[in-house]
Amino acid sequence: MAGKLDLDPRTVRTARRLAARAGQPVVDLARSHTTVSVERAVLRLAGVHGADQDGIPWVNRLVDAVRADVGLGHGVAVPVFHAMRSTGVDDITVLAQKAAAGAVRFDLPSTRAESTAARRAARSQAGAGLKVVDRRRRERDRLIKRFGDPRQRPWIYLIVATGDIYEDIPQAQAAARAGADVIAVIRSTGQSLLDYVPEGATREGFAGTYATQENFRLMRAALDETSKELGRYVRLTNYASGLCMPEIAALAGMERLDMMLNDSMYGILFRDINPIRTFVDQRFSRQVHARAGIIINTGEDNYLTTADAVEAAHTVTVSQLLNEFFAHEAGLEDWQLGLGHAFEINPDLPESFRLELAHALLARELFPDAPLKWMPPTKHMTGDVFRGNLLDGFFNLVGALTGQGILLVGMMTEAVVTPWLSDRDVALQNVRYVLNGAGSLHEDFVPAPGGFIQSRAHHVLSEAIELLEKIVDDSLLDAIADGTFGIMKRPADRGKGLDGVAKHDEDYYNPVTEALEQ
Amino acid sequence: MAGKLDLDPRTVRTARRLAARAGQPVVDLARSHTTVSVERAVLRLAGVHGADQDGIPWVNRLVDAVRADVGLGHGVAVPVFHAMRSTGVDDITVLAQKAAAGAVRFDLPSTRAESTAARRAARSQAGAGLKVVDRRRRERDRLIKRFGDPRQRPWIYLIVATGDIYEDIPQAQAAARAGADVIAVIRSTGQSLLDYVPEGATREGFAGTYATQENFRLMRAALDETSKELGRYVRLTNYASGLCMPEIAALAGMERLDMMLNDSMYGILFRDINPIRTFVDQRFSRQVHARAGIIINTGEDNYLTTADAVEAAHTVTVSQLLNEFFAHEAGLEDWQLGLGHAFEINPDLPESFRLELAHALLARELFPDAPLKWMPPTKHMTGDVFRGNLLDGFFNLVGALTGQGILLVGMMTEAVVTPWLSDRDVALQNVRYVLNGAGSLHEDFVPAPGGFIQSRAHHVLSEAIELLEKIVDDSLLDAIADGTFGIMKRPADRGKGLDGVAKHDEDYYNPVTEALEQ
Amino acid sequence: MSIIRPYGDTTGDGMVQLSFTLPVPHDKRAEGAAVQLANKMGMDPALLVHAKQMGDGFTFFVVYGKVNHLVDTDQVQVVERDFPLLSATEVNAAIKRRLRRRLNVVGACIGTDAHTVGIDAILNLKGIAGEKGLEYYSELSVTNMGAQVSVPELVETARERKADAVLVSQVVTQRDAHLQNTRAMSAAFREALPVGKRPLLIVGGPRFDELMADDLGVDRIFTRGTTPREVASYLVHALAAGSPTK
Amino acid sequence: MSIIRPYGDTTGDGMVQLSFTLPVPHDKRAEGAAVQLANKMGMDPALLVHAKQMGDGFTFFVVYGKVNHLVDTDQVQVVERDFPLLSATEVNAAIKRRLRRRLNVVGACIGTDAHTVGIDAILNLKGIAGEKGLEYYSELSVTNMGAQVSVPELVETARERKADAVLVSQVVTQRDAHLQNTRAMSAAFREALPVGKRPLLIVGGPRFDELMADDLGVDRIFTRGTTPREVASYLVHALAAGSPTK
Ligand code: B12
Ligand code: B12
Ligand SMILES: Cc1ncc(COP(=O)(O)O)c(C=O)c1O
Ligand SMILES: Cc1ncc(COP(=O)(O)O)c(C=O)c1O
Repeated sequence: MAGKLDLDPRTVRTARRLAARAGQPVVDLARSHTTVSVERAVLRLAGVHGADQDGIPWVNRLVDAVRADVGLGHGVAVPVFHAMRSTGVDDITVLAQKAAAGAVRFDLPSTRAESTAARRAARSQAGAGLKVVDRRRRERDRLIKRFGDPRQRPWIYLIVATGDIYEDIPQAQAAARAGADVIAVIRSTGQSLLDYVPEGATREGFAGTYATQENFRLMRAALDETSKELGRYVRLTNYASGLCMPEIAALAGMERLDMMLNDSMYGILFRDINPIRTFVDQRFSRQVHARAGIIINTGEDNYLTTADAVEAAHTVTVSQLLNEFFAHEAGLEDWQLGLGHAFEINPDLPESFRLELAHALLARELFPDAPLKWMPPTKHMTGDVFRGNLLDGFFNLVGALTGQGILLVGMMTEAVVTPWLSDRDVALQNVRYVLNGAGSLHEDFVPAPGGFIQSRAHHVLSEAIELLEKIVDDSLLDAIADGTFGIMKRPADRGKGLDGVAKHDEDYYNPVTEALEQ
Repeated sequence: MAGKLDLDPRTVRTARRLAARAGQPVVDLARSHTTVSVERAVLRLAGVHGADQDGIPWVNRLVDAVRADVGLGHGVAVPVFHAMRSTGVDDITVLAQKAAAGAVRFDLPSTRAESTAARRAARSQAGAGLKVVDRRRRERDRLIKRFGDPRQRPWIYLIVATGDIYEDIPQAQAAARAGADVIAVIRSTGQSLLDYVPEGATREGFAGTYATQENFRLMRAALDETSKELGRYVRLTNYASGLCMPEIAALAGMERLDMMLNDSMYGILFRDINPIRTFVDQRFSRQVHARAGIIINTGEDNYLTTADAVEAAHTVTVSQLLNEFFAHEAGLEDWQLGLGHAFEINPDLPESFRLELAHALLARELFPDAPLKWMPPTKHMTGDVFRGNLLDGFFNLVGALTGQGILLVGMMTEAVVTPWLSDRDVALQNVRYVLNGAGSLHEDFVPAPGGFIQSRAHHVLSEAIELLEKIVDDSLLDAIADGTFGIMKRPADRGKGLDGVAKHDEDYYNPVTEALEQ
Repeated sequence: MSIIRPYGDTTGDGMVQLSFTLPVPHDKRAEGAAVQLANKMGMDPALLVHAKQMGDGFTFFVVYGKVNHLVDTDQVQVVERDFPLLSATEVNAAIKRRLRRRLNVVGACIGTDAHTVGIDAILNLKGIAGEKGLEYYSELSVTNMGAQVSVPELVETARERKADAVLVSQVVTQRDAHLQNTRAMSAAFREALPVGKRPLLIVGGPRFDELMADDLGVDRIFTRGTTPREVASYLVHALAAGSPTK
Repeated sequence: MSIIRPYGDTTGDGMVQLSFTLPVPHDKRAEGAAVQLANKMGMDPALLVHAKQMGDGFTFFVVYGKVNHLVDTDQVQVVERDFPLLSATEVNAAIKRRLRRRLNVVGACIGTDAHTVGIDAILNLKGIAGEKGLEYYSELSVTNMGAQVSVPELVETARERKADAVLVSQVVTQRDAHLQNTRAMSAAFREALPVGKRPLLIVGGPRFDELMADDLGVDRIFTRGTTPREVASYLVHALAAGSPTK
């Protein structure tokens, strides 16, 4: 596939080097801070589960209690395991319940020996959680071996979004039978701003279903059944995004989700979550994904719903380069990078289709080993469903011509409703037609040397480099504050969840990070 | 555009030579026969018009009377003009009326001088008709100069088919305003088998409107208005096909139609019209079209509705080569050859889209100077209108990628109804999207050397050559009798209209042929 | 349960999609008119999601919404296949046994309709959907008259060939051409031949309503997706079942 | 004439297209059920042109046909623009003249809805469709609270800023989220502030029904394709017309 754009490898190297320089300060920030959600993720891996009568997870109650007593800067692991030892409680969830009742007071170990003992206990308990994650990963490998991978690229990715896990399950199974390789369960509109992960099976989401450990488990089990029936491993996706991204990553690892929406800036830009909170949560969640063998999907497609897809094309490239840098830094490998981009150019624009090809091919050639997630038209979809299905067909064709790895299937009703059963069927038929009839057309697609497509790609890449230079000079946080991405202005000192961030004290200890960075 | 298939020019020359050899016997047949409709066409050009109370045109009554008295073999011109002189009637329509009433007896001039006089009179009167045709042609040239040609290729060709000329007119005007470059008024299902041309404005067709001189005039006038309004000359198409093909060609010439459906074998195969009748009528009608500057549209697309579009792909090529040979022989120039072909491969077939590209490109490169008429999917259209619009989009894309000259716009309701107003709007929007967004994509479309598309095209061409060799050996009439084209078996001694054919006597005289062959 | 409702993405939601054109230019009133129509059709709420003016005086609308009608599947009237589906061998055997002669079938596409693909699929050897056509059945004698056959010709041929069954195809439906032609055909047979001498009349085509047989004066209607075997089995059921001869 | 009918290709033909899913597997009975629904919707004849089973227990249908309902355009209820469309200069002048101070506008996307493109199009300088947003108007003081704003926050901010008008956007409509959120919002304002002190309440979003203002307890609803100028003109009409001060 590579080589159609005749990109200069030196230019590409420059772009990557600039992205690393632009990203490094943010990595440094992430390495020196923690958040309530990172700490809760540690405790979830260490075995805290369940919720109180109001649905607030015990893990939240526990972290809140520790924080109230000793702050977050030391990490919660040591105070918690120190308390386990001193109170003699040996079930960590029970400790959380007692803490919630005000029956435990947390402090830091006063001796080196106590401290070492607490760290050791924490390491061992959190390690048990990571072992579950490892087991799940092996299980996935085994099942893929047994059932097989999809026969074709791109993988076909379909959304279910009823809000009710028990409606979602049969719809997801039907979608898989109809050809979906990946099922994503969209989340309820409100969840990303909840600073806790809801518990149990849920039936009352708005335009999506809550991401809960139990919902994950139910859907994964259902899709395992369907995978067996179909002789093809059907992947499951959810969102490690929003205020609880680290915890959701941990739950995803423990319940064998296969892909997670996980972007370095999405929460900042589109949920107005504080930038620092996001970057800290991001790094941890990616470390977990790396360990769990989960493919991440980044969210550059979203920028093109608020910014213009032609004008802002280079911001997508910049963000992809940053996402790649952050991902590699967190330990993710190239095959795990479902970098996002989208077919969002105004279809009335002359040459719109060739512009889409240029952009999609640029992403393909910049990231030859990443699966790339190709997102369908949304912004320029209207209630004209006949036109909508046509646009989706041309979107599918770009996917096939440029070798995208994951094809999110567009719905003709995009501007109307969350997908109906029949919408998915019409959409899959569309994908099948295009892949079946024109899936190998890329062999005959050779952008004219120096022609429209090549020039456009080169131009976008040079704009991306210019922007990266500017970011290196000013800082990424400033760029975000200025509305560089998606025209959303998000200053570093504003946004939700900032109060959940703490700077590491010198003795900060996190057994999970420790294990993941080994 | 040429050169993408790497066709061997020698092979192409061989194919053309074989087509000429296969076609020549049929030309000889056509040159030595006449038909009632050829003779009526002559008289129409000579000025016979109107119809009796039952709607039977005077020209039919006149030819029938002549035939009853002296047969057709001498041509009607001499007996008619001889009778004009001997009866002293100087209005030819009046003569027809008298003849119909049995008040005139026709015979051949008995002296050489009378004969010369009759020929001279015939030449002059028929010449007046041809002058009208010439005037119309100059008028078209002038209007095209004034209003301009469509800005883009392919020209966009739309159908109206209400059955009522007064509903057709506003729909045609609306279609032109919405972007149609060519309007075709579909004929009522029954007309092709009528051995006369109905008269006047009509409102009661089934799935189409009668082709009458008055309907031609009304529609052309309406489109002239719209052309002016739009600053773009909107072309009008009808059918010189069926039992009255020569007359309709003459009427089209006199009413400035711009394109005519006119195929050498369509009537034989799909209307069960006698092969000899058809070939004789064909040659004359094409001579008229040549003179009138009318672009013909051939009907190869139809074969693929009864035969399989992959298996029978080479029969389309063979027929195109034959149509080309017959057309050139009749005096048509390359720019007048709207050779037909169609997007009719089963969309469920793997590589269906690339097969379509191969076939369409083969036609393009075999006939580089012909406009080529690209016909939309019909056979594999179903009541699933969402899928239908998608297929039409990919059909449009093939049209753009392979430089087709005339694009007949497909309708999502193909399998349901004759087009609704909204169907045309949806369809034009589809065309616009594809041409606007991907109209220049052909620059980047380079069939892989020796790859799927090239091999397929070479294969079809070699099958076409094989078939032509067989036809040269056996004769075209036998091939038609054997079901070679469209799997329809049509022996030369069967079919409708054979009784309207007559062999030329030695003194056969036709002032129109004479003029057209000068 | 026999009561069902349309399904968008949740059981019972009643959601449907509708599109149509109104002969009015696009403005708020036109949109209101579109919603009024949807309401009259039982859609409530009716969500107007697309409106586009075409030319001067027409607007195309797309509406989504919930219909409040219930569908009672118990009330559905269908022409169920009320005869067994036989193999070719069984068909031939039954005809031999009961008629003791070949069964004569005359087929045609009548009126000005020239769509022969459908009737050919039923009659010609080649058949359709992997099934051979009626010509393949040794005990059926098939005359396929082709397209654009006039009713008098058809009646004449049926008489000549002593047709047991006449099979007529009609594909063009504009201005109800198929209904008119079928009625003309059945009337002609009624007129030309006395009861008992009249062949079994069968029509087919993609847009017929199978329930209309009586109304059209024919014995049976076949529609979209018919296969030759179904037709052969019906012929046996109607002509070669019960009594030994017709 | 005020009575119209849908138009397929001939005046008065009444033709429409319909698609939907029924929760039944595909068979003849299912097709009959689909036709029954179309008939209940007033389509007669109803032509079932496509049926496709999806999974085990659902079938998708496409139906074409003639509806016999008449549409009476005189009966159509629409919220016509009952105020003049002003230029920015006129808007500013009117506010200056009548209020003698800047008019305070607070906007937000409430509930869990995070779709800000619509409200931003109305409020932000950039605007939409070539028109500048309300921030461009010198006599309007705009506070754009962004997305996922809770109702108490909104009320609080409106109070602080002495909002003359509160502009709320709602795009997500699944399970009637937009209606619920709007009702909650208007109720909170009614509770928090006495009549006369309460700001003008305006909601907007692509799927609202403009006729529901009373029902939702708001003063005005704007929907698909609204432009900032319309909103500005309405603000003048509602707040800076008539009397010199509010
Ligand atoms: C192929 C085709 C043609 C071919 C026909 C070739 C031929 N020799 O048959 C050609 C190109 C010649 C043609 C021409 C025209 N066509 Co045409 N054609 C079609 C097309 C694309 C497919 C029809 C078909 O072959 N279907 C496949 C067969 C197997 O299906 P079927 O006919 O339904 O048959 C099955 C059943 O219905 C049943 N059945 C059918 N008959 C019978 C009879 C009996 C006894 C039984 C038991 C069962 C049975 O069994 C069959 C097998 O399952 C359709 C569009 C479409 N996609 O449907 C338009 C279509 C039918 N044509 C149409 C029209 C208008 C025309 C023209 C009149 C246009 C014109 N004015 O020039 C011309 C003229 C034809 C004429 N005089 O009748 C319209 C009809 C509109 C309407 N509803 O009234 C259609 C729907 C296209 C459109 N939207 O405009 N056409
Ligand atoms: C852009 C977009 C997004 C962006 C939003 C970015 C942003 N900052 O706004 C992103 C990618 C973040 C997003 C996310 C989601 N989205 Co979204 N999104 C869209 C999309 C593609 C376009 C919406 C849009 O921007 N329209 C353009 C603006 C200008 O139009 P408008 O909103 O109608 O506004 C105009 C008028 O309505 C009016 N107006 C609007 N508000 C107001 C207010 C006032 C006071 C006034 C006077 C006028 C007014 O004036 C505006 C200008 O004319 C639509 C699909 C579509 N094509 O419509 C889906 C859509 C709205 N999204 C949808 C969903 C479900 C979601 C998610 C919930 C999915 C999920 N579970 O993850 C998420 C979460 C968002 C959340 N919590 O709310 C659904 C809603 C389904 C429904 N009907 O309930 C849609 C329809 C897509 C679909 N079919 O599933 N989305
Ligand atoms: C990276 C990412 N996270 C999350 C979401 C979904 O939003 P929410 O976090 O509100 O579920 C998206 C949007 O599709 C996304 O791209
Ligand atoms: C060459 C040609 N003639 C005529 C027709 C139309 O048929 P009829 O002659 O019945 O009008 C077609 C079909 O589209 C055609 O391709």
